[in-house]
Amino acid sequence: MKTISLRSPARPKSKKHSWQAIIAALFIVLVAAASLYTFMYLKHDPTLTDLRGRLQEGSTLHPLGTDHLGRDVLTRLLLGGIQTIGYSLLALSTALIIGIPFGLIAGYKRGWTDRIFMRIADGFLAFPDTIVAIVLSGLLGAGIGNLVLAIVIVKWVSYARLVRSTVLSESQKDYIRIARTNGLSDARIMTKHLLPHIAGHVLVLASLDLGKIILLISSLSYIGLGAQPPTPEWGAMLNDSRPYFQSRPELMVYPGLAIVSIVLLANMLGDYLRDRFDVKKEVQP
Amino acid sequence: MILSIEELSIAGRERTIVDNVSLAVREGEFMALVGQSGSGKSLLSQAIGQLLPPNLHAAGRILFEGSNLLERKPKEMRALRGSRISYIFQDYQGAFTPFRSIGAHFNEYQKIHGEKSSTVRRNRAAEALESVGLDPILLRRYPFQLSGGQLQRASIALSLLLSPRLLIADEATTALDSVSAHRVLELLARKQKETGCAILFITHDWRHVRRYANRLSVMQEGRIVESGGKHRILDHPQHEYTRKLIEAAPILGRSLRSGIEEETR
Amino acid sequence: MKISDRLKRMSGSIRLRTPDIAPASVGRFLANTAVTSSTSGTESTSDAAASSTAETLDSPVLAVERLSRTYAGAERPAVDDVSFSIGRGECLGLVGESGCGKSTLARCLLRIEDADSGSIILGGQDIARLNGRKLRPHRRRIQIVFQNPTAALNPKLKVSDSLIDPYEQLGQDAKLTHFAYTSRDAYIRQLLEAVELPAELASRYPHELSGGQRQRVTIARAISIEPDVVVLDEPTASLDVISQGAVLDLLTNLRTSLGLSYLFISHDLAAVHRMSQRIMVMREGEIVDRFDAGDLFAEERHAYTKELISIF
Amino acid sequence: GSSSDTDNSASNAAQASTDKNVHFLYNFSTSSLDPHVDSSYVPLRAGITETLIRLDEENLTVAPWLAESWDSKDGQHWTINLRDDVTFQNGKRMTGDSVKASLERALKESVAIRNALKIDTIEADGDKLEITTTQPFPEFASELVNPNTAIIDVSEPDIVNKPVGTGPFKLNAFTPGSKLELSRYDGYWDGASPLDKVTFSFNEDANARSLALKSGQVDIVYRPEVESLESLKTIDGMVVESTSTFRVHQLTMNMERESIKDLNVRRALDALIDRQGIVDTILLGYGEPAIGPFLPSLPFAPKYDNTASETGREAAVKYLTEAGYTLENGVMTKNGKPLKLTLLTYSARADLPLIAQVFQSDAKQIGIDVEIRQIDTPEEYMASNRDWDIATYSNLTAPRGDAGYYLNATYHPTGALNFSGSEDPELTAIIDELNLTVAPEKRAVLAEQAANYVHDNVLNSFVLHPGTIVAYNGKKIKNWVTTRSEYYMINNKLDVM
Amino acid sequence: MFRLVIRKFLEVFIFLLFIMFVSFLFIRLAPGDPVLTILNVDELSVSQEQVEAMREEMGFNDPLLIQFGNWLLDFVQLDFGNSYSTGQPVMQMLMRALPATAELTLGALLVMLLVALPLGSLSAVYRGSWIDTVSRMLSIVGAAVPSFWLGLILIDLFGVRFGGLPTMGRDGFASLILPSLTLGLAISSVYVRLLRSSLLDSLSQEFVRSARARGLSEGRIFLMHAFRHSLPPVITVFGVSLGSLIGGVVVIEVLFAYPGIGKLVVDAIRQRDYPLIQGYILIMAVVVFFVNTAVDLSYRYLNPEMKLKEKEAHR
Ligand SMILES: Nc1ncnc2c1ncn2[C@@H]1O[C@H](COP(=O)(O)OP(=O)(O)OP(=O)(O)O)[C@@H](O)[C@H]1O
Ligand SMILES: Nc1ncnc2c1ncn2[C@@H]1O[C@H](COP(=O)(O)OP(=O)(O)OP(=O)(O)O)[C@@H](O)[C@H]1O
Ligand SMILES: [Mg+2]
Ligand SMILES: [Mg+2]
Ligand code: NI
Repeated sequence: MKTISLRSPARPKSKKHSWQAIIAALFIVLVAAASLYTFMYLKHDPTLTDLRGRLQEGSTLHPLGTDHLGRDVLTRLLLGGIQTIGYSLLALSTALIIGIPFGLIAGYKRGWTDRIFMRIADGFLAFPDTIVAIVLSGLLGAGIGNLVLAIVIVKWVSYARLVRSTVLSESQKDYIRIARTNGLSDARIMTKHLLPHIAGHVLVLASLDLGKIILLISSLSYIGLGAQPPTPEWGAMLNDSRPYFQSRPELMVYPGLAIVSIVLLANMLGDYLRDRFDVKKEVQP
Repeated sequence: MILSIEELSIAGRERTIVDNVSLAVREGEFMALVGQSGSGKSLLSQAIGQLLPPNLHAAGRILFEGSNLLERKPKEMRALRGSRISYIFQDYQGAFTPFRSIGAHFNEYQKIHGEKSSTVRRNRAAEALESVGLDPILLRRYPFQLSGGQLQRASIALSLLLSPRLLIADEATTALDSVSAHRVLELLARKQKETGCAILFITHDWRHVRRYANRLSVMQEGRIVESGGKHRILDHPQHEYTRKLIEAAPILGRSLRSGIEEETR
Repeated sequence: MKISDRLKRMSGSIRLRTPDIAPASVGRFLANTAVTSSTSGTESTSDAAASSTAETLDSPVLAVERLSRTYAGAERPAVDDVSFSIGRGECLGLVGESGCGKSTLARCLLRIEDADSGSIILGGQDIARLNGRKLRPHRRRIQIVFQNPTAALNPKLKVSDSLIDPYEQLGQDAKLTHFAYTSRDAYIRQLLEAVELPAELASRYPHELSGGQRQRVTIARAISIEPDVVVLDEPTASLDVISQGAVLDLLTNLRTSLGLSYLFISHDLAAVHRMSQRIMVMREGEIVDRFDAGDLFAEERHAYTKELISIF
Repeated sequence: GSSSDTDNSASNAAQASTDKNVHFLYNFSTSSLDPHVDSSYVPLRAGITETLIRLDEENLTVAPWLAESWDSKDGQHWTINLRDDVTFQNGKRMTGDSVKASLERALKESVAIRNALKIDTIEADGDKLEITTTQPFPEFASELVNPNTAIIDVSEPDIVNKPVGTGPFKLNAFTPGSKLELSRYDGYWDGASPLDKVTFSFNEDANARSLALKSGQVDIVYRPEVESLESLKTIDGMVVESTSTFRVHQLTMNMERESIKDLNVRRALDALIDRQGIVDTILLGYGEPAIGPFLPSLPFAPKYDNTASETGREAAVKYLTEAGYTLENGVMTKNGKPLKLTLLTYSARADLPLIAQVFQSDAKQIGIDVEIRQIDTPEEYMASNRDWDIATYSNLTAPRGDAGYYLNATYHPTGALNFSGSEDPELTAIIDELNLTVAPEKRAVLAEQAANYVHDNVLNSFVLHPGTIVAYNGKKIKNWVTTRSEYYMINNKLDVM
Repeated sequence: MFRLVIRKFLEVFIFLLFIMFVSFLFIRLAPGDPVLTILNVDELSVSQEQVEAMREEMGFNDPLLIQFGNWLLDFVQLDFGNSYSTGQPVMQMLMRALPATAELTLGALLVMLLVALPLGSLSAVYRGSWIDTVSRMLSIVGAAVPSFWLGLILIDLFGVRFGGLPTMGRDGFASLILPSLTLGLAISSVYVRLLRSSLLDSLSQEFVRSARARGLSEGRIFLMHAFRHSLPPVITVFGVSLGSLIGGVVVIEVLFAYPGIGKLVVDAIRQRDYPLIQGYILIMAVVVFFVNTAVDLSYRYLNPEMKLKEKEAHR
C-alpha cells in the first residue's frame, strides 16, 4: 500500500536498529573522547594560561587552537563536557522530578488543589531568573546544590504545567474512571496510567531544555552560582568567546557544536523513549 | 460486481492476519459477513478504503467498480471515500471528533461533498437523525454527551447521508436495543431499495442476517470458510464452523429463535 | 429442518443452572410492583451461596434507593428515582431503549458519576456519598464492564498491564476461589483463557485487538478479583455468538459457584432472558416494568416490553 | 568590506549637502536624564549641560567653565564669579540666582551630591555666588566638576526628561534607554557648533557597537569591542583612538587575613602579576601597566624610580622565602600550612575575571593554590564577607583631578571602599592632613606621599590603567577628542568634513 | 456568573498579595542594598557612617515586616514608590518601557508562529522524511545556540553585509525586524518539536481515520480535527514561557539597544532598586496570572468535555 503524502513508501524500519546505532556511536565517541582526554590532559593543563600563546590557530600541538588566555581549547572542551553534562542533567532531572508529580497531582486532583498548585506555579514564573540566582547565591553561597536549586526553581513550572494539561484531558477518559473503580490508588493511577501519556511531550521539552540549561548554568556562574572560572565548562566557554565573535568566531563554534551535539543526543534519546510510549508508532495515511 | 476482493492478505510485521481472502459484493446487494470474533472482519473491511492501521499491510487486489483500490493514490482514494464508499466503524465513539458537536460533523461532511446551502445542510442533518430515531436537538451536543446507542445511530445517519454506492457497516447495531436496531435496519433496507447501493454488513446477529441479507460469508481465523446465498448457508451449512455458529444463536423463551424463523423466504 | 429439532435446541440453550433467587430480597424488590414472585428456589449447588443465604435474606448485596441523576443542561433526568436491589448470587437484567439511562445508572453505581440524590447500599454501607480513601475499600465489591471497550482500555498499556490492575490493588483482600494467583503470568493466562482469548494477546496493545477481543479483556478484568457485584453494560454486544455463549456460560458459572451478583444490561433479550432471574425495563430514566424472567411473556407486561419481544 | 565604505561616503555626502549631523554611540544606557541624579551623566556628555568648573584635560587640573574664577582663603568660604554671557537653551540668561537654584535642586534631589559638596549656605549676588561649606573642604572646587552639579534652568517643567542647560546642544527628543536627538543651540556662549544635529544613542553590547560602526549607522563609537578593532581598522578611513583613564584595576588585599598581613607575601603577590603581558594581550595594548594608583600624568602621581623593582616568578618566590615559605611537593608551605588564597572577581568589568585567571595560573606555577570566586556585587560582598584574601577591583582614582576621593574612600578607616580593612595610622594621618590642606601644591605633595606609602607597603597592588577606546569614521568626523575623565564628549568643536 | 467574577477577583487579589509579600521578603534577602549606588561610591567620597545613615534613613534597618507594612500601605493607595536610581515613579518607568517589550514579544511570537507552525506541522505529517530531519536539526541548533550569538550573526548578516536593516534602537517597524527575528527563532525550537509530538498523537486517533473515511481532505483533517486536538500542550508551554519570555528578552534588548522592560529590570536588580523590582514582579504576576488563566480557559474551549464536566464533583 503505497502512499506518497503521509506515509513513507517503504515499510517502517525497525526502531530498534537505529537505537543500537546510537548506542554504538555514543560508545565510540565516549571511548575516543576518554582516550583523547587522557592524552590531552597529560599534554595540557586546562587551567594554565599562556598569554603569549593565546588565540593560536589549530596546530598539531593544539588541534583546535588556544583560547583567549592561551589554554588548549580541545582539552577544555573535553574536560568541560563532564562538568557541563553532569550539572545540566542533574538540574534537568531534578526539575523533572519536582515538576512532573506536581503537575500530575494538580491535574488529577483538580479543584482547590489544582488552583493552589497553579497559583504557586504562577508565583514562580513571576520572579526573574536573576533574582532567584542572586538570592540563592547570596544566601547559600556557591555550590552544585544551589545551582541545581536555582535551575529547578526556574524550570520546574513548565513541566508541571505541561504535565497538568495532559492529565486534565486524559483523566476525563473512561479508562481512568475504570482504573478508579478498580480501586487503584491515586498515586498508582498517576504513575501507571497517566505517566505514559505525558512522557512524549515532557521528553521533547526536556531534551531541548538541556541546551538552555547549559547556557543558563554559564550565566548563573557569573553571579556566583555554578562552576567558577577557570573551570572549563561549555556554556562559560561560549560566553567567554563573545568578544572574539568577529576576530575568532571558531572559539564560539566549538563549544556551540559541543552543546548542539549533546542536545542532539538527548533529543534522539527522547525520541526513542517517546516512540516507546507511542504504541501506535506511526501516523495513519 | 461492485466490489470484488481477490486473494487479499493482511499482514503485520510478525504474522498474517487475513489470509488470501476472496469476496465479492454485487451491485445493490446486502452482503453479510459473519464470523469469529478476531477473525479479521474489521481489518478486511478497512483494507477496502485504505484505512488499515499503519502497522498492517495489505496485498492482493480489491476491485471497486473495476479498478484496484490498493493501487490508488491517496488523492484518488479520497474522491471515493465518503461519497462512493462510506463506513460505519465498529468503534462508534471514534467516529466523532471529541471537540466538535454532532451537528458540526454533519455540516462538514455535506459541505466538503459539495452541498452549498447551509439551510439544506441543516435540514438534511436533522432529517437524518430523525430517520434513525434521534431527536435533532442532539445535533448541538458533543459526542460524549450521547449514549452509546445514540452515538452509533448518529454515525449510521452520517454515513447514509450521501447515498454511497457501497456502505461498509462494521457491527453497526451492537449498541442498539432491538427496537432501534430494527428501525435502523429498516432504514438501511429502504435506502438500499431507493439508491441501489451495496452493503457489506459485518454482524454477529443472526436475526439481521436472516431478515436482511442476500448473501453471506463466514470468516474464521483470517479465512472465509464459506460463502453463498442466505438460504444455502443458513439452512444447509457445509462447514463445521458455520454449523456451530448457527447452532449457537441465542433463542428467546418459548418459541422465538433469533436467527432462524419458521419459514425461509 | 424439523421443528422438534429446534425445540430441542431451544431447551438446551437455556442452561440456567441455578435460578437461586433469595425470596426476601425479591419481596423487597417487588414491593412496588404488582408482580408476585413465583420463582422456584432450587437449592444452590454452591456452598458459598448456600451458607450466605441467611444473610442475603434481609440484606441484599446491592440496594439502590431513589437514585436520580440529571446531566447539566438536560431537560429531564437521565436516571429518575430508580430503586432496586440485587441479592447474593442473583443476576438482575436491565433492558431498555437506547439512551434511556442504563449506562448512566451503571456509572452512578460505580461512583464514576455522582448521583444527584439517592443512596447506593453496597454490603450494608451507603457508598453514594463516600469519597476518596473512604470509598476505596468498597471498590473491591463492585466492578463494571463498560459498553464501549475501546474507551475502557488505556491505549498506552499492554493488555496484561490493564488486566492486572484490580488484582494488584485489591486482590490481597479478595479471596480468590475461581482464579488462583500463583504468578502474574499464570494469572493473566487464566483470565484470558476464561474469556477464550489466546495467551499471546497479553503482550499486545488495545489497538492491536479486534473489538470483540477488547470487550473480552474488559470482562476478564471485571471478574478477575471476583467481586460481589459486577455491572455488565452490554458485555457481549460485539462477540460472535459462539464466544458470546461461552462468555455468558462463564459468567453464569461464576455466579453460581461464587455467588456473584450481576446487573446485566443488554439489548439482547435472549441473553438477558437466559442470564437473569429478574428483569427490569427502563424507559426515559425510569423503571417501568419489573418481573421474573419466567414471566417475560406474561400478559401483564408493559407495552414497551412487549414491543421488544415482538421485534426480537 | 569596500561596499559598505562606498555606501558610507555616498550617504555622508548626501547628508552633508543638507544637514551636518553626527551619530554618536555610547556604551551605557540610561532611562533618566535628570542632570542632578542620573549617574550616567548623559546630559553633560551629550553637550546639553555644563558645570561651573571643568577638568583641564591637558594639564589635568581644574579649569573655569561656567564660572570665570573662584577663590577661598580657608577652604570653607568660597566666592565664585560666573560668566555673564551665558544663556540657557531657552534663551534665559544664566544668573547667580539661577545657578543657586540649580545647585539647590542638586542638593535636594541627590544625597550623593549633598554628601559630596558639603554645602551649608549659598548666596547669590548678581553674577557672584558666596558658598559656605559645613567644614573646611579644600576639594570643593574640584567637586564642582562633578556632572551632577551641572547648571540647568530649574524653572523648566520637565527636568527629568527634557533638561534645559547651557551647553552647545539642546535636547529635541529622548527615548529612555535608547537615544537622544539633539540640535545645535545657536546662542551658545562659546560659539555655536558647526553641526546641525547630533544623535546620541546607547548600546551596551560591545560587538553590536562595532558592527553598528561597520554598517555605517553610526559615526563615532565609544568603547567598541577591542577584539574587533583589527577588522575595523581595515575599513578605509576608520580611526581608533585610545587614552588611559583615571581608572585603575587593582588587586585588593584583605589585611585581616593572616597570610596577607605579611608584607613579604603581599610583595610576592605583587611581583607575580604579569602587568605587561595582561596589557598587551587582554587589553591588546589599549591601556598601561600601573605601578601606583594614579595615572602617571597626574600632577600628584609619584615618579616611581624603582620601576626596576623585581617582578616575575623568581622575585615572588624570593619574597615568599623571606616570609618563611618553602616549596614542598610543589606547594608553597609555611609551618606545614600550604598557601591557599581565595580571589574574588566579578563580571561587570569583563577584564577582571581574565586578570584573575591569569593570576591564578601564574600562582599555581609557584605552588600557590588560588581559588577564584566570582561574585555579583563586589562592594557589598567584600564589605560583609571577610572570608577572602585578595580581590580584583576597579577604581576611579582621580575622577575630578584630585586625589582626595580615592585616598579617603580606599585607605581611610572610615572610607566606604576600604575593603582592605587597612587602619594604618601613618597613612590615616597623611590623609587627614590632606583633607585640611587647601593649596594645590601642598595637596599634591601629600597625595604623592600617600601613594608612595601605599606602594611601599603594598597595601593594594595595582595592575593597569585601562584605556578608553573610541573609533570613528575619520573621513567624516573632525575634531573628536577622547578625554581621560570621560566627562566631555559632544562639544561645540566637533565637526564633520 | 457574578459570584464567579467575585471569586476570580478575590483569587487574583490574594494571589497578588501573597506574591508581593514573598517577593518583598525574597528580594530583600538578596545580599546588598541600593545605598552604595545611590551614594555613587564609584566616584564620590563616602564614609561608612554616611552609608549607615543612609540605610537608616531609607528604613533598611527596620524589621522586614514593618518595611512590608509600609510598602503595603503605599501599595493599597496605588503608590508603587519611586525608583532609587532615577527617582522617578516606578510604574511610570515600567509603563514607558512596556510598549517596547510588548512590541518585541509580539514580533517574536509572530516569527515563532511563522516558523513553528509550518515546521512542526510538516515534520509531524511527513514524519521521518527529510523535512522532519531538517526541522529537528534546526530546532536543536535553535535550542543550543545562545540568542546573543544568533543576534550578532543576524546583525552581521542583515545589518552590515546585506540589507542594511537597522541594528539598534527603536524607530519604527524596520528596527523591530532583527530583534524579533532573533527572539522568535530562539524560542521557536521548542514549539516545533512540541507541536510535532502532539500532532503525532492526534493523527493516530480514531477520529482521524473516521474523518478520512468520510472523504475529508488531509488538509482539512489536519486543520479542523487533528490540529486543534494537538494544541493544549503547545499552548501550555507557550503560557509558561510568556513569563520568562518577557524576562528573557533582556539579552536581545541589550544587543539591539531596544529600550524595553527587561533591561530596566536587570539594571534594577543589579542596583537593588527594590521598588522597581517589586513593580516588575507585580506586573509579571498579573501578566502570568491572566495568561495562564487564559490558557486554562483555552483547554475548555479545546475540550468541551472539560468545560461541561467541570461542575461535576470529582473524586
Ligand atoms: N493494528 C493491529 N496490529 C496487529 N494486530 C491487529 C491489529 N488490529 C487487529 N489485530 C488483530 O487482527 C485480528 C483481526 O482483527 P479484526 O479487528 O479484523 O477482528 P474482527 O473480525 O473485526 O473481530 P471482532 O468481531 O471482535 O471485531 C485480531 O486477532 C486482532 O487481534
Ligand atoms: N455527559 C452527558 N451530558 C448530557 N447528557 C448525557 C450525557 N451522557 C449521556 N447523556 C444523555 O443521557 C441519556 C442517557 O444516557 P445513557 O448513556 O445512560 O443511555 P443508555 O441507556 O446507556 O443508552 P445506550 O443503550 O444507547 O447506551 C441519553 O439521552 C444521553 O443522551
Ligand atoms: Mg471487528
Ligand atoms: Mg449505554
Ligand atoms: Ni432448505
